[in-house]
Amino acid sequence: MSQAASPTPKQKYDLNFARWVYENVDGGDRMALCMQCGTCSGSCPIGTQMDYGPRKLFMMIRAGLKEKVLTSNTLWNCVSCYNCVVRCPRKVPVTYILHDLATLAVREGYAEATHSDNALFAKAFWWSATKYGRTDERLVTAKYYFAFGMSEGYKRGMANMKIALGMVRTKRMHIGMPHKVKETSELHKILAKAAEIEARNNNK
Amino acid sequence: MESTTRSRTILVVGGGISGITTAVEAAEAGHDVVLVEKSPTLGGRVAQLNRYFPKLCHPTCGLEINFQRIKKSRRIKVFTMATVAAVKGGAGGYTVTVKTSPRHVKPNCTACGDCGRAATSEIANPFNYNMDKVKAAYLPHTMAFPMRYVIDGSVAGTPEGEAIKAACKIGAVDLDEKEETFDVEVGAVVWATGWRPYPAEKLTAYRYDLPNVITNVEMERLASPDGPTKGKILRPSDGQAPKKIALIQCAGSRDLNHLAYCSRICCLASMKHAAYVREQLADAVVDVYYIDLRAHDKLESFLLRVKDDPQVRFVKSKPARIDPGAGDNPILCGENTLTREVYAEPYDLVVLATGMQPSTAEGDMPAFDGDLDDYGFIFPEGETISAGVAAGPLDVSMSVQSATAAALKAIRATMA
Amino acid sequence: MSERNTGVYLCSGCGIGEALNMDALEKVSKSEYKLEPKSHACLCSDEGVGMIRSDIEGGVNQVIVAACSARVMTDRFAFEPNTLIRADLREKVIWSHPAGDEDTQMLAEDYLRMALASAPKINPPTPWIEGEYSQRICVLGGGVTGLNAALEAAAVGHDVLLIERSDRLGGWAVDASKRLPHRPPYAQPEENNIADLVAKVQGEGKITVRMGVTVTRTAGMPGKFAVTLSDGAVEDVGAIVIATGWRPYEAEKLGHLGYGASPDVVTNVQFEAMLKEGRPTRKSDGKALKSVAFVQCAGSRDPAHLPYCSNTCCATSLKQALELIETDPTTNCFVIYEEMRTPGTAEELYRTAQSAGVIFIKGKVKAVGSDLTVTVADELVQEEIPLQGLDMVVLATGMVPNSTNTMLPSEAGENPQLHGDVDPEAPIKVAGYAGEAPPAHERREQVVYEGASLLNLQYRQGPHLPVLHDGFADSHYICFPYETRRSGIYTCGPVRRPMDWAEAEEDAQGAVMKAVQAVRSAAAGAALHPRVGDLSYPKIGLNQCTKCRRCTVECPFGAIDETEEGFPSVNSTRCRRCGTCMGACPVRTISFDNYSVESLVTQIKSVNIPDEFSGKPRLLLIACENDAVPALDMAGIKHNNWSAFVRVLPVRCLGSVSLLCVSEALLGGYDGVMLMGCKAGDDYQCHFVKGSAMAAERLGKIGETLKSMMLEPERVVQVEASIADADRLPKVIDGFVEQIMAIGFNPMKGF
Amino acid sequence: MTTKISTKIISYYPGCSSQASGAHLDTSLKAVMPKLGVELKEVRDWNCCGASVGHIAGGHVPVAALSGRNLANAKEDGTTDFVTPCAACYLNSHYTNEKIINDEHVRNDVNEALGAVGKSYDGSMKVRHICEVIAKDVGMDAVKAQVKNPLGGIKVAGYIGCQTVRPFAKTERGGNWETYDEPHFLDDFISATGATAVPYKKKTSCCGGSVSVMSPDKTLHLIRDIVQEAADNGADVIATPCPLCQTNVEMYQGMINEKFGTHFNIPVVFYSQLFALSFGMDPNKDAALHQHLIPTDVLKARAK
Repeated sequence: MSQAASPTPKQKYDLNFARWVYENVDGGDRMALCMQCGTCSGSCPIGTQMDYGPRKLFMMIRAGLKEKVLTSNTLWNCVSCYNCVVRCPRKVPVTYILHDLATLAVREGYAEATHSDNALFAKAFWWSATKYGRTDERLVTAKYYFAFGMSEGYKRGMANMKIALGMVRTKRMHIGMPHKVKETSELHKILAKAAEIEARNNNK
Repeated sequence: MESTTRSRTILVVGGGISGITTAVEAAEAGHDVVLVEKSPTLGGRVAQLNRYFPKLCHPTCGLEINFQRIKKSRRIKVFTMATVAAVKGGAGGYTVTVKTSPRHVKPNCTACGDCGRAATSEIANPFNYNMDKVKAAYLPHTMAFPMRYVIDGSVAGTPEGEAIKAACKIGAVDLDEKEETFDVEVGAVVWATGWRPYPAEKLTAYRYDLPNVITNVEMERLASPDGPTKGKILRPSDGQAPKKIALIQCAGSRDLNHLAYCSRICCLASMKHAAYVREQLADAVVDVYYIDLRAHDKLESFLLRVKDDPQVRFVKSKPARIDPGAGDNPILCGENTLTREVYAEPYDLVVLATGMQPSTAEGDMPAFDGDLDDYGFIFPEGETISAGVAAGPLDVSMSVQSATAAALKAIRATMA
Repeated sequence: MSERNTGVYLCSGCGIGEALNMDALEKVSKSEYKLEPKSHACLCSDEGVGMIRSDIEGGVNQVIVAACSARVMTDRFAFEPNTLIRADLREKVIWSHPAGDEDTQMLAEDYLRMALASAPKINPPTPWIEGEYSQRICVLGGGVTGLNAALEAAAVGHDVLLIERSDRLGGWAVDASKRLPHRPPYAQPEENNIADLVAKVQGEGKITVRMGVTVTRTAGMPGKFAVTLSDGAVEDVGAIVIATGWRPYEAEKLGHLGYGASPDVVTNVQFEAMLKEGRPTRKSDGKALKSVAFVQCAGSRDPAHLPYCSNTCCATSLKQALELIETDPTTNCFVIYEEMRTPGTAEELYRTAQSAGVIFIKGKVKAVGSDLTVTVADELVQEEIPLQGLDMVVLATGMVPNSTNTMLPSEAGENPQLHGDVDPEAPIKVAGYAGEAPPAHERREQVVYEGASLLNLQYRQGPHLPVLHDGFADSHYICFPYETRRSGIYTCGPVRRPMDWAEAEEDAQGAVMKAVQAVRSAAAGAALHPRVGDLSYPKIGLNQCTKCRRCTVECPFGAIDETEEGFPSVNSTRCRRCGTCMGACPVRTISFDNYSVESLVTQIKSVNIPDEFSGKPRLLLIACENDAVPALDMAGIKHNNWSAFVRVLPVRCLGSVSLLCVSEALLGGYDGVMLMGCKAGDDYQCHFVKGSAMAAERLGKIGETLKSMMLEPERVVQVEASIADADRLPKVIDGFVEQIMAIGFNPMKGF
Repeated sequence: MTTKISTKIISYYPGCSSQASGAHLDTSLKAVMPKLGVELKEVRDWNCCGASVGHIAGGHVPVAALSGRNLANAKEDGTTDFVTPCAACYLNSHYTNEKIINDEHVRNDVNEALGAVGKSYDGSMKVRHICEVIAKDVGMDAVKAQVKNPLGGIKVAGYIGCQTVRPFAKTERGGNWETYDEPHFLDDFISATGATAVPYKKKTSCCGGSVSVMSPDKTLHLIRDIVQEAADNGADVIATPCPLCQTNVEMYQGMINEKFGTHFNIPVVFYSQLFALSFGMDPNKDAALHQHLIPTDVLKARAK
């Protein structure tokens, strides 16, 4: 997806944002085929917790309501179950589109996005994945919890302490040095290059 | 192959409303017609309908007229339990191989019913979409034409079979009857092979396996005086009259995972079903779940008539799935797209408006060697003549229109 | 006709022999009618039929078969040209009444008597064939539908007269850009091939094209129509196909959608013409179109305008949007709709338009400003949204059928016209049964037709082709879409139903199919639908005619005209043989060779009427053979029983029932009479349009007659029956028997 | 008796969870697969696939590059099948592989990134879920042939979760090996061990995935329903192929009991652990039944 900032509609049904989404969002081209039947929002396991749901979100994209779309909690409540994807009568890859819109929202710095659980978790996750080449659930969770700030982090940590200890006891969470790939430098070279390409793509 | 002998005879494949229409229209213009139907009687799907929209009149009325026309005409030769095995030649001169499967009852049957009384075992009743049973020796239905009994092959070689044979005073029972094939020379072939309901079990999210989830064609039988419930709309699980019914539109249609096209008739058929329910059950509520309500031309007024009923409600939503609920009540889950409400609504009975799939879709028509479109319809073009739903998703009136046109095309072809 | 020689054949098969006393039945024929019957254990067997055939060779020319219902074994008992009379001892006797029962036996004997009694009154019909018949087919309208109709008729060997009121062929298609998709994969607009079509027609030798003329009068009947053109020419044709198409709904009436507010608010028809000329620009300032809104249902589906859906507007807007996007992919196209109607394979076009970027907004248009701001109550975004910066607004106006020619004033003078449907709010008025016929305007429903009639039919019942409530000249019958109420005249294309190009092409073929049948049947003196091939026709004994005009008024098909002297004159090839005229005639001087008041009354009278001391009432059930009789048959097939006191008399249509049948029955001692026929009213099921309505109308007047006979009016009733009433009718009949028993026996008995 | 199977070598990508929450899946698979004639050749120096959140912080090319490196390494190892037991790893690796095949931009970008260390990848590996390999390549007869200790009488609810079958199981490139709503492979696995697969309609209901890890408050009710139906249908254990499902459904039962007043305590195991047990292998060393938060005594008791 291009990271060049997406255009902001000047009025309702200004199609510049919709067209940008069609072209730049993974699966966006098929989004044009949405006929507003509601199957996606209806088949979502936690659709009730979404403010708009994918179906209405897509209509709002057409209507040019960019800000509402990128601050929508719908982006963050996707559990990636892919029910909507396989049931959509128009074969719109809903999940992929939501993932990319989420990424877009974070990139364009909408607070609702950058402060979402997912964004913080993703940050922690990516840190571990790229630093060590493997994700260390223990470090990721810790980093994630404390991303909410000291006290909140502690609260969340304690809430799950019982589980955490259990995991440790059953050797499903290890203490000590994190697992990592052998060729860390090789991986870092690849990722650095990849980041460079990503940036280059964006300024196309 | 260049045919030398020209034939003015027209072969019509399929004895539903379209095939019947093509046959009588061509015959009444002076052409001989061979009508081939794979089931034991003519009438096809419309014979299984309770009533037509928008007049709520009975399809058997029009069938009676057409059957009379066939009876009066000396030009139409009808073969039931017959299919077309092969077609050779070209316009003006075809050699068609017809294959008949055993009826186990000879043409001299008088439909006196003695065999039926002698039969003891029962088989699923195809006329009622297997919702009830019939004796192994049976008259397909009271409007059956030709009015002759059918004996199920299962009784052949059994004591019951012998008893049935013995019961027939005029020796019309032939349990040893075998499949037969014969050729006919015709000048034109019209494909009026019709449709079948899209298999509801393929709509896994709609849980057709639940007792109180039925299809629209089953609803027709439930509402029909000759149906499994003698015309009473009752839920299969407990035989109780439903108080809250959901009609789900586009169950398969307009869905790239199933039928990519719109079946055209389902919306109006569901309006008809709403009318059935409200006619019988004064306090029942009917909820119609839809994407777009499609009522073409004057049928709009039928839609409006149903909309006037406060006990028929409309929800713009394609339900996402059905969950099993307490008391065998299916729970409809989805999003109301006009209110954004995500609902989980229990119903006493859910009717899936499954679409029409051409009988030719699954390639079970070896004799037809022309091109099918992506959906399996036979697009009428060049030498290929198709009529009714074999050509596309049409309602009855449009099918008859198409079939009447096909008769003229066929006459042209014989003159080619 | 040679000396009548009647053979009587009784069947004892299918349990008849076990349930009934065959000897007693034979005796009825022998002693009462002096006809020696032959019995057989299975009359429909080769042996049984062979017996009858050898008798026919031996001189028998009228066959009475007392066996099963006339609806079965028709291929076995087929002895044309000899007349065949069938008495139903199976379905209507032994299958619907207890075996070995005295009353069942009496019932069977009476049915045999009815058959025997009618025999002398039934003659083999001699068809009406007179003079020259034209095989030529007249096609009215030179648009897509008419051009196809002309080519199709020519292709099956008929000469064609093609009449177009304008001075060019092709109709709207000439001003249209592309066609809607109609062939697989149904996804893309198709090239407009109207020019080739026109060329084909002009190159076809069998087709005579007359442009710039209209039809000023049409006289005659199928096979013998004389069509007069505005230039005075008179043309003989055998059948007429009306393909006068449609016109757009008047945009001037769509002010609420902004029409007139700006030159850049146009109709889909105007926009189509603009597209044909290349990429359209703003009418106001010639600027390029960057943003266009298409407003659906502009007039259609609006009770204040057109109550119906015009079918083609949705797909047409999609096509027009696609044509814009094709020439400039950056064009913003908005389709504002309430229900997106792309039925059948047109769903593909919907998807094509979506993937091309067309935006669909579901909701009602609240207002269209002169600056082209369209305010929409957006139902999916759930807010009212002003669509701004539009360059053009296209109103998808609906189709109005050209069932009249609005370019001409309506015919001079009063042209009363029967409405296409029997309207309950305006019951059909027929001449009273006493005194003078009321004036014409009281005698008929009035339907004000805008403009001139298309054919100016010189029919007693007016110049117009009856239309349905929505103004389309469509059939009332779902199973028979080409049935009009003027024999030999068929409609197709958008004048029949809103339809697109491809459907109209096919519709033209269908209508031509019917026209071909019409000319061929006419020449053979054979009836058209629904009594296809019936050779009988109404004969009127003018010496007895009182010129009461009831026959001319009541004929549902306008088959009977009036001579200068006011006598009825039958146009036989217009006639559908329902017998409504026969039922209407107060002096019963109208009859068919094989069907007459007399043939009915003799059957009624032939029944044995026991005296009241027997405790056995007799009721007459006059049943329409189209739906009621089959329903009773099926009741029999299901072994549903009903009272054995009832005698069923099948008739062609309740419209053919003369009140004389009823009064004769009561005078003859029947205790009650029930007329059973098809549904009347808006959704009528009568196969002859208004036969059952006419019967009801007449029955309404029998009250006085009954009073004068000192009889209770409750003794005569009419009930509606559908063909699916096999379970209901026995109850209805038994209910009537109880009702009559409650009233008591007919005091006339035995007089 | 044992049926002789020709051994098939596949590249095995265990995924990060194999070294933590999903360790017991890895252990049991490594124990049983050789018996089923499949040699697991671990992808050389494999790295994280990016999972379901990587793109948010990382972006598309880096995430694709992660899978790209794994696939490239596997390719260098000279195998044809890139097989993983983890739903999320399967989803990401398969998706990236498809992109590399079908989208030349992605193909070029990934190869440019890999090029930084002299690697390249052309999309020629077949990315598969290990359950597909067991269901299609191995087959149930081969599994049954290994069963020395049938688990007769044990009632198991087969819970598959989402990403093992959605969205790829019913696609051509995905091998068309299962349906979305009514997959049967897991019940086949269970039955093969001699255990009883109880009727279970929540087979492919969602456990909340990573959202459950992040914000269980949003999704606990989903897990409750999943456990509830298993309980209602009398299951002794729940079996699953998905490491995240296993963790979520197991570790949150306590929290669910607190929140909804239920009394769930149903062990949640992997099909591979049932295999190991039924193959008569060591309940801990091979089946790793000791690595559960909810004790698996009902199974351990059946160890031979």
